[in-house]
Amino acid sequence: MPEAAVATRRLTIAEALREGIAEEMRRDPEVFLIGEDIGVEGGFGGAFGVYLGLPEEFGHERIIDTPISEKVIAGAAAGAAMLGMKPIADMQYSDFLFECMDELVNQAAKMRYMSGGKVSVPMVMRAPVGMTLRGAQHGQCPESYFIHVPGLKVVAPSDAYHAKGILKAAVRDPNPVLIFEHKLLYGSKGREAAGGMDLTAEVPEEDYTFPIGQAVIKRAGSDVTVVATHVSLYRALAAAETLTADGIECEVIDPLTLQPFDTETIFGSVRRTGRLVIVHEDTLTGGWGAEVAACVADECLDYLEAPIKRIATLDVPAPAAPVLEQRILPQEQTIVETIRRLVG
Amino acid sequence: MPEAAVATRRLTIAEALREGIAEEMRRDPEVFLIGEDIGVEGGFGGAFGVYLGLPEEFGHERIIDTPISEKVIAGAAAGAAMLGMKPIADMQYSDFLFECMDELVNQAAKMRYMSGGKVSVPMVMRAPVGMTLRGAQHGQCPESYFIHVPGLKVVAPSDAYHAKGILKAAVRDPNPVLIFEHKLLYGSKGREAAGGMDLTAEVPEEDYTFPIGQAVIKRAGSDVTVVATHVSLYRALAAAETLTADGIECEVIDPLTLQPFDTETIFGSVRRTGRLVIVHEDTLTGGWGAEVAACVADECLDYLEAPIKRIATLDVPAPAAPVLEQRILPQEQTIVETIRRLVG
Amino acid sequence: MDAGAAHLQLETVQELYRKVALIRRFEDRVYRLFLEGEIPGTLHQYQGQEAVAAGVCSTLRIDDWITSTHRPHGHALAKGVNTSEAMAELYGKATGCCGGKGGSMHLGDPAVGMLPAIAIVAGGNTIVTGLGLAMKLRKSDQVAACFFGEGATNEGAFHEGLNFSAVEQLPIVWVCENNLYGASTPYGRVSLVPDVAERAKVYGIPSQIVDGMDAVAVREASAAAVEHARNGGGPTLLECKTYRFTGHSRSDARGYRTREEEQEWAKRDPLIVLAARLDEATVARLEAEVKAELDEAVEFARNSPDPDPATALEHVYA
Amino acid sequence: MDAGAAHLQLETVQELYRKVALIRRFEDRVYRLFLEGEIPGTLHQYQGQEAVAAGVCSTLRIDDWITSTHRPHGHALAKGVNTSEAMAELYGKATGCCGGKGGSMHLGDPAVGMLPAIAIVAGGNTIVTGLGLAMKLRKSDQVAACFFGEGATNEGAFHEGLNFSAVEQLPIVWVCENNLYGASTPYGRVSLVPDVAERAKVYGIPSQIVDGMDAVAVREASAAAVEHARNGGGPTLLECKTYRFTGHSRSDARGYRTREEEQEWAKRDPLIVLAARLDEATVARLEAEVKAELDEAVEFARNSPDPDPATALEHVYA
Ligand SMILES: Cc1ncc(C[n+]2csc(CCOP(=O)(O)OP(=O)(O)O)c2C)c(N)n1
Ligand SMILES: Cc1ncc(C[n+]2csc(CCOP(=O)(O)OP(=O)(O)O)c2C)c(N)n1
Ligand SMILES: [Mg+2]
Ligand SMILES: [Mg+2]
Repeated sequence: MPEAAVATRRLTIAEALREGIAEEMRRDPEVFLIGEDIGVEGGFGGAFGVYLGLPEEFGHERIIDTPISEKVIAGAAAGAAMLGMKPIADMQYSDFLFECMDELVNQAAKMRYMSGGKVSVPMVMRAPVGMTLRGAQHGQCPESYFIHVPGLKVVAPSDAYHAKGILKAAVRDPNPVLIFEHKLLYGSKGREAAGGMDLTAEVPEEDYTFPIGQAVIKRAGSDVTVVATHVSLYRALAAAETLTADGIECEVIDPLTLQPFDTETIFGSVRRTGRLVIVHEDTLTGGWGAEVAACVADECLDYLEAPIKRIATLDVPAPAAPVLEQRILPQEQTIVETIRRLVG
Repeated sequence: MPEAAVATRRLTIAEALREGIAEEMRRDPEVFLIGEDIGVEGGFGGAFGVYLGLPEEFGHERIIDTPISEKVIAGAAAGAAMLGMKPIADMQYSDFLFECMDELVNQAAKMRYMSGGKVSVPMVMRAPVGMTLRGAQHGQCPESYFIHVPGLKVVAPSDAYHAKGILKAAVRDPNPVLIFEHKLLYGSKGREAAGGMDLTAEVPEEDYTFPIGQAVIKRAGSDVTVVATHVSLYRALAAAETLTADGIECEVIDPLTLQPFDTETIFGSVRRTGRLVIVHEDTLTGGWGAEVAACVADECLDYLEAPIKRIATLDVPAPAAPVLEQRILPQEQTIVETIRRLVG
Repeated sequence: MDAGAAHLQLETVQELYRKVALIRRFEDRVYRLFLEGEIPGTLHQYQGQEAVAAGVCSTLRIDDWITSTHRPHGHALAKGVNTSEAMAELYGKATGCCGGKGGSMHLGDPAVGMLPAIAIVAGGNTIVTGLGLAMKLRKSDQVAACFFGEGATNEGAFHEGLNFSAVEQLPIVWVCENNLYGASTPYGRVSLVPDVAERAKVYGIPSQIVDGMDAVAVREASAAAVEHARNGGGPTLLECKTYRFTGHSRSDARGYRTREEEQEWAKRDPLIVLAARLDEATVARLEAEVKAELDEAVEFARNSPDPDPATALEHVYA
Repeated sequence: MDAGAAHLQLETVQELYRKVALIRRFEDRVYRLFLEGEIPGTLHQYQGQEAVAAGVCSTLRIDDWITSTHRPHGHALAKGVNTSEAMAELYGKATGCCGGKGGSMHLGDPAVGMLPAIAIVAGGNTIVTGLGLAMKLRKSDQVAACFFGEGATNEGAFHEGLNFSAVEQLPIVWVCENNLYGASTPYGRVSLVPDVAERAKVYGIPSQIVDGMDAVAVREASAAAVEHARNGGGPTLLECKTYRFTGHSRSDARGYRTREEEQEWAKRDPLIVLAARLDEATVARLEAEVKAELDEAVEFARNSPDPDPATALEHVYA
């Protein structure tokens, strides 16, 4: 069990991802990296520095710096995966995924099915999400588009331990997996912006994976189930602390995987608490929270003691001005107040 | 009121759309058409013949046959709209929208907001949806991706009267509007495949529009609310007929607009019936039905006498073989049985 | 040419004729079966263009790969997809090469180096770079060929794929089938430069215009390009000038082109071009072989079971 | 050159100097304000490339349009976006040209013919075809200019946009700012053909390589291209060879290029190139004007109110 492993090191998500990538590249010569500005000498090591140091160990043959051609990044990753290789593709910002939707939605996701099961597409695509004052085209959380694509898996880790474990599981998964990471959670730089929380986690030295499709109960509680990812997860945890003063015990769940969703863990929790709040930084309408709410409204209706609430970014593009960005993001205070009303 | 107009003609959806387009082109010289194979002499008049005859009246200047370049189709439509023109863009199959997601999601949808309200994008994009034995890349119903994009409007008319009215409203709307039409509903060809129902509707000769954002109760009933679009709507109506024998009265609602959704009509109905079934041909997980279910589970929980049920295409890519396609599509029988269980 | 080479040459022409005839007769048969309601869905047929698929694929090994398009029947048969399984796939049968899940637009079989065809125009043009990249990274001597129409050259994917293949010097042969029309649209209306071969140059990719009605000419050009790629020389683009004898899809009345133009091209029918190099008896023998193969394929397809509806849920994920 | 023409020429050079200086001093000031924490978000700055924006926009009318990129400050000032409103937009203030909603990467103002900048690389390259199409359909004599980096030329959008503009003979000037790098990536690593101008030819679009450090040279080339477009001659591509003096974005240590290379280009600083054509007093006067304009802009931005948070919900739909 990973939890039982001796783990004394604390790593940031960026460090943990880097380590996970390096381990998988060592383990399997078929793993390679592809993306823009990931390995250029003197460059950035990817937009968030995750690849720094990797070219020194693995050379430039397995770390492919592409032209600014997202269709090729996704298409080449998918094509190489169809021949059995294990590409880890990089999208500098997840907003650019809209440039390669055909390759992801029409090709990578459907090829196994169209071939009657003869072709596998074991590719990984990493894509940073989240609003960081960069405006409408550099702040989206597009996870929800992809949960709607049969054939794709979608994960969204929020701490270093799970980020590394699920990345390694994704590399070994025979299906295309999209990994959405939040920019503010990579490391120390994001700490302040994310509310000062400790963004490191214990990460064992030993090889481990964390299964795709398994949610984690981050905090047990009996009054309300709160499902949240990324920065919203930390806000939900903070809200849960605040609410103990009200005598309200929140059960906070990190789903980790958005597709396939671990409905059993959520259903089990809701059947105990009778209340459900979903929090995500993706916009509200058509967000993944809707799917969770719909499943619960189907399977757990008789257990519900209160309406299902979704707290999400308001349905607007990301504005640049700080006051506007703060206005639309799901805030801790909103979570607190919503839960007070639900339970009160 | 459109309903009061003298209307003796019955048109197919293709005919009604053609008429609506022609009327708008006559009314406003800034309306133009753009797409692949829409106006070529001796050609098809678009993949489903909707544009046949229009070049004869309007000439080729306002009917622009493009290269096979979906990014340009969407981008040029958006750009021209930003200067105030009223493009009606054509996507031969909605599956190809994945080739121009950036233009739709990052540009057209966000430009008004990014500009602080200074730029309008009054474009229309028409896109046929639906499974017709053409396999994974020519049978999708991608409406749901677009309800998740703040700034876009999404409509899905199911009969000639509303198709024409909503198209004309879309052309006059200052926002980008995506019109999803079902291939099997265009006209006589689709009749058989769609189950033999009459696919014509009365369409008045007079100028009329049908408002975006307004649902229509196609059949009143007291026991269960059924929300469905396109072919699924006709299946739901047929199921409702069948269920009268069981003494079950279904209220069948055509939402017509998926974004902004007419939640008031749905809420009102659910508050009367206490039960909700949503049917769509788009796949289940993350489909627009989830959003409707989530809204109802938030706003109408106390009125619900039964779990909210969604009936949708199974979560798989579209297969080619007829038996497989039939297996995954939402069938009338499933609607009937689901409602029997809900009400029984 | 010495006797050995001449013999070899003759065998090659026979083999090419056999493939071209197989595709032609397959397509003609399929069209009839479609009209008779035996084959569901729609069809984009390959009559007229057979020399391209036959010529190119005759230079590929079974472990080389191809990507194909919405018009894949010819590519599939040329690359060696089992004729009966291809036919069964069109019928939507369980025994089809994709188990009935692919259908006409997604014919393919990885066992013979053909990905299920990609029906998004130019969709294969980015995917193929991944095939080439895998070959390069593995230091194998495999080659990938990407078939696409001239209409596909206006897609962004065409551009990104070519450029990346050049920069990475991938072992790819880009095979443009310029049949003058994309659906109803003449290429001259959507490109000011009539030769696709020109477009390759700005990526630093060598290119060549080939008589796409002559399988021997295609074979020769392809052999050189494949050899070049196999030896690490990087990509080549072949523009095969050709013509589809049928409509774009099964319901196309071809009002956008003239019967005269069609008749001109019909004179250069790839079967005629090849038959001129063979004696009548050989042609008759090859046609008989093809007919037998097709009779068997139709029988096989007809007698095959429909897929079990439950399998509709399989193969979404591994 | 007669006296009148010489005078005109001198006025032009002064005007160009003023614009280049305005952009340079604006960018330098913004950088300091950013480091001091007054300006939020991130920055992609334009120092070094000013001659391109200034030269091109000096040939455009206010009712001509431009599209811009993630690096838009220079384009905005050159096209005539109010300096104070541009500054306020960077501050995220209600008085910004986009009401604080756009920010650095989406500067623009339709009132002066600039769409909010598009921060998706090559994103403007399809949108601009719509601007050109609208102009053509309306039979206006407006022109649209599209700014993009050399890195953008590997996007599918570049290809689709150029081809369509050629086929439709749209009144577009394609302005490539080839500053040798796309983020950390040298163009030589992502294109085998070093000159973007080459790429235009396969679309049938005339192109020209221009000294992008010399605003007068840019102006001359642009004037001809704009004239050509205005008269219905269709698109032109100008490849302006230039250099960004700063990092790609504000946190870039520029480890991927040498200090020597930077010093070489610094010698060709567009300010130096222009100043050589003016006397010192004129330069001093222009610089003083610019400084006053910027002082005012910073004051304006500082003293402007934040947007009302409630406005976050406005302008999604009309
Ligand atoms: C991205 C995309 N756009 C449009 C289509 C519809 N379509 C299918 S085939 C075709 C024409 C293709 O022309 P070309 O590439 O020349 O191939 P050909 O049909 O001539 O073999 C079009 C427009 C498609 N399948 N995919
Ligand atoms: C579609 C897309 N891909 C990647 C990026 C990230 N990105 C922003 S600027 C840039 C480099 C652009 O290079 P170039 O076009 O040469 O413009 P320059 O920055 O040199 O002005 C990259 C990769 C983006 N904004 N959009
Ligand atoms: Mg063609
Ligand atoms: Mg550059």
